[in-house]
Amino acid sequence: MGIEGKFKKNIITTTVDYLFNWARKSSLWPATFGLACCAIEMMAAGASRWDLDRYGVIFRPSPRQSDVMIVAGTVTLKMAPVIKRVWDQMPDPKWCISMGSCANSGGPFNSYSVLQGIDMIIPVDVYVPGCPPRPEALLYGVLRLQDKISKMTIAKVE
Amino acid sequence: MAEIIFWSLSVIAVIFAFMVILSKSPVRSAISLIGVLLAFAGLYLILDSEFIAGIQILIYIGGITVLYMFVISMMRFKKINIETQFTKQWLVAIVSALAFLAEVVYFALKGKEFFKVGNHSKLVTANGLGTIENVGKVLYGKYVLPFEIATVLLLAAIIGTVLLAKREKEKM
Amino acid sequence: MEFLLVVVVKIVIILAFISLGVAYLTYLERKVIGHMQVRLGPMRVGWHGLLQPIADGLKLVIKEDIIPTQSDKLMFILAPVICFLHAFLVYTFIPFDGPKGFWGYGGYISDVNVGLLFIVAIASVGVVGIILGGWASNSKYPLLGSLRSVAQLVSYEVAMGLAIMGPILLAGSLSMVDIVKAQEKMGVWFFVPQIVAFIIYFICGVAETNRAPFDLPEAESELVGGYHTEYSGFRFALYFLAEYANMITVSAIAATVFLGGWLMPFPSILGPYLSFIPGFVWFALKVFFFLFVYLWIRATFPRYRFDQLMAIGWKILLPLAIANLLVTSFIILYLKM
Amino acid sequence: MRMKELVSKVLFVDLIKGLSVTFKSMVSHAVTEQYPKERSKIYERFRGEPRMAVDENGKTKCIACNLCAMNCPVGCITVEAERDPETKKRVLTRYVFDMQRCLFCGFCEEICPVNCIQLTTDYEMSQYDRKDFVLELNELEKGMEKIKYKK
Repeated sequence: MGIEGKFKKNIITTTVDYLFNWARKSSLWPATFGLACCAIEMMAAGASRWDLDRYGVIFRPSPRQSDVMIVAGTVTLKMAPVIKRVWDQMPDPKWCISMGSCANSGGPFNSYSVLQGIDMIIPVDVYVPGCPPRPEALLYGVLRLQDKISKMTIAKVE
Repeated sequence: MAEIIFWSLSVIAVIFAFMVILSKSPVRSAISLIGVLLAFAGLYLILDSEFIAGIQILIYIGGITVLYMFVISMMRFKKINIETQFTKQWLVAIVSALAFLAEVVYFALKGKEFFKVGNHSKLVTANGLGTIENVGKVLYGKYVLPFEIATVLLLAAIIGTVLLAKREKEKM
Repeated sequence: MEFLLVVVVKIVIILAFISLGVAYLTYLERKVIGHMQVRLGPMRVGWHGLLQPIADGLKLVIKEDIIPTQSDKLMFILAPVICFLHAFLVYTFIPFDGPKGFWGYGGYISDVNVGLLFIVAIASVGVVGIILGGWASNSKYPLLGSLRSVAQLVSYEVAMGLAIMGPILLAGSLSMVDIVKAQEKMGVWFFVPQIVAFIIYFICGVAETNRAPFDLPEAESELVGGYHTEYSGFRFALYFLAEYANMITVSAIAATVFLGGWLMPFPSILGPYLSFIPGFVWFALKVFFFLFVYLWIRATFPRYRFDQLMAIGWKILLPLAIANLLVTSFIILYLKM
Repeated sequence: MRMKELVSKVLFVDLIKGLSVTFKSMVSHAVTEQYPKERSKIYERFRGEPRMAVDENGKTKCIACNLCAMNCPVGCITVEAERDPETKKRVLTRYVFDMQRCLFCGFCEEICPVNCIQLTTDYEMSQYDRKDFVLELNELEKGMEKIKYKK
């Protein structure tokens, strides 16, 4: 927006913060990055029983229109540049959820071909452990992310 | 009031027409062409010919220009630009453009004798030249022969296209 | 002076109403499709997710606005505006209520004697925005999406235009108000004598607005997002709003031309009891019905293949529309003789 | 037969069948669980967050036998112990459970001779930082810090 960090904290910035953060956390559109078995649990979270749409989370096909990237599954070194590119294509402000042990740290694949945690290439906001995590665990991760978003501010940070 | 609108629309049409020829990107030319056609549609509206204006927008913009853009987006222009450097088409273009200019100037000066504008202007003020009724009467009454000839021409074009498209299939 | 004021007030009211309607149409879509998939849809933003479209809109506006480096920047900026403008311009000619509606001020912004033609013409210019957006992005998926979109729109526009010829012949006018008045005079809505045209029109309308099962230009599973793949933030919102506004337009034309616009159903039976309901409520109910059918179809049927799409358009709908036109005109000629 | 097909096509029989199915499911009750408000039953054998059990004095049950660390397929458990010179028993000095790589396979739980390490049915483990997943003994005994969402 170009106005971040220009003003000190006052009544206007807090109101604007509240409004903006409410909008941002209420419509988190994820760019899916389902890579392995975790993707199945992510789909289950989007399907009828858990229904991510209740939170206003709907999956968008294009990274240009999404706010949060859910990396679900083992990231091989061959896939890493693709993730980086999709992340770079997303418009700010953007967040990342790392889902499952493999995305968090490489999981059991401590080998030559697997990236040891996606925080080596992109900044991660919420880590959801599990192998794979239950759909509820992902929902808990989304709630944690919403908490994190509601602490954002456009005011100058001292 | 009508005169102001007429002149402003004409100026817009001319400006857009220049942009059609002068812009380097062909898609921008096509967009400028849409501007020209929209200005013409506005001119038809001043003449109380809503039907013609609507048809102008529907056929020329919604149909023809969109198809132009359809074709343009499928072409590779870098290659075509390189190829055109070695042809001598500009010679033919200049000659034909000069001939066309001469024609336009001739008819602009002497046109009144050929077309007898006086009769038509009465029709315009009376009940609108371009209402559906008048267009229908003129098209299927006075000018039915040219209309049918144009139809046959278009039919021939369609059949030719089908033939061209079908021949490739038979080879396979 | 008063005339000008009335027109301006009407434009503001209709524009505000349509914008809100478009925003809440997205909410309706998520709710209806959610319930059809035995889910709940938005629940947590406001009461039963009622603030969801507002949050979505605000978020899209404050999002970063990306213009790809390799794109044609002017055209990239222009394309969604063209799309959006033509989607909303159409509402000038749609009668929301009769000439006595809106408390005597007339339920429409303008009644042109070729209103229906103008609606179709303006709606067809909106395609330019789609193909321009696809081309200006300078990316392969948007280009493929826009090419598909144009091929689809051009082929279905023909059948659509021929389908609405039938009611025009019956009414003897291209004015939207006159068409509704003709239905009032005839005592029967045009979807009864023109059932074939009605079905063809609605199928073509679904295809024209790029909705499922004809949503090939935006097919998520193969083309990412179709022509708006490269658009982010509020430019994407413009495309999005234009698509939903087009849905409302198609529904509004269907309601006016085939379902009697602002007229009340069964006036001889219900007339004495329900005459206090203003005409625009009936109109809104009819439009809502069509919008619901749109969403219902989307939740039910899978996408067509491209050759199937073309075959339906050219081999089934177009001949049927021409046959319907011929039969209608012969019957009218016979009755007049 | 062909006539029958044609009639059903003209009358949109298949179309109406499909539409009626979706309409029926629209008016039927949704199966969605509203997660933070209502939680589905988690079965006992679900393997979630690790815990270390304590005895009645509040001391750890762990006897530092190192079997869990040896049995872990990804090596996420570290056990450090030293021998008590008086009782000649191994005493636990440090127990680290690095949950980043954990597979939640339950091998540690199965092998433990004193039922000390257990995988509970708790699944809410998301954190903002990877370091929070490295759990020391006291964290393992009282559980990870977490927010309980109510609505």
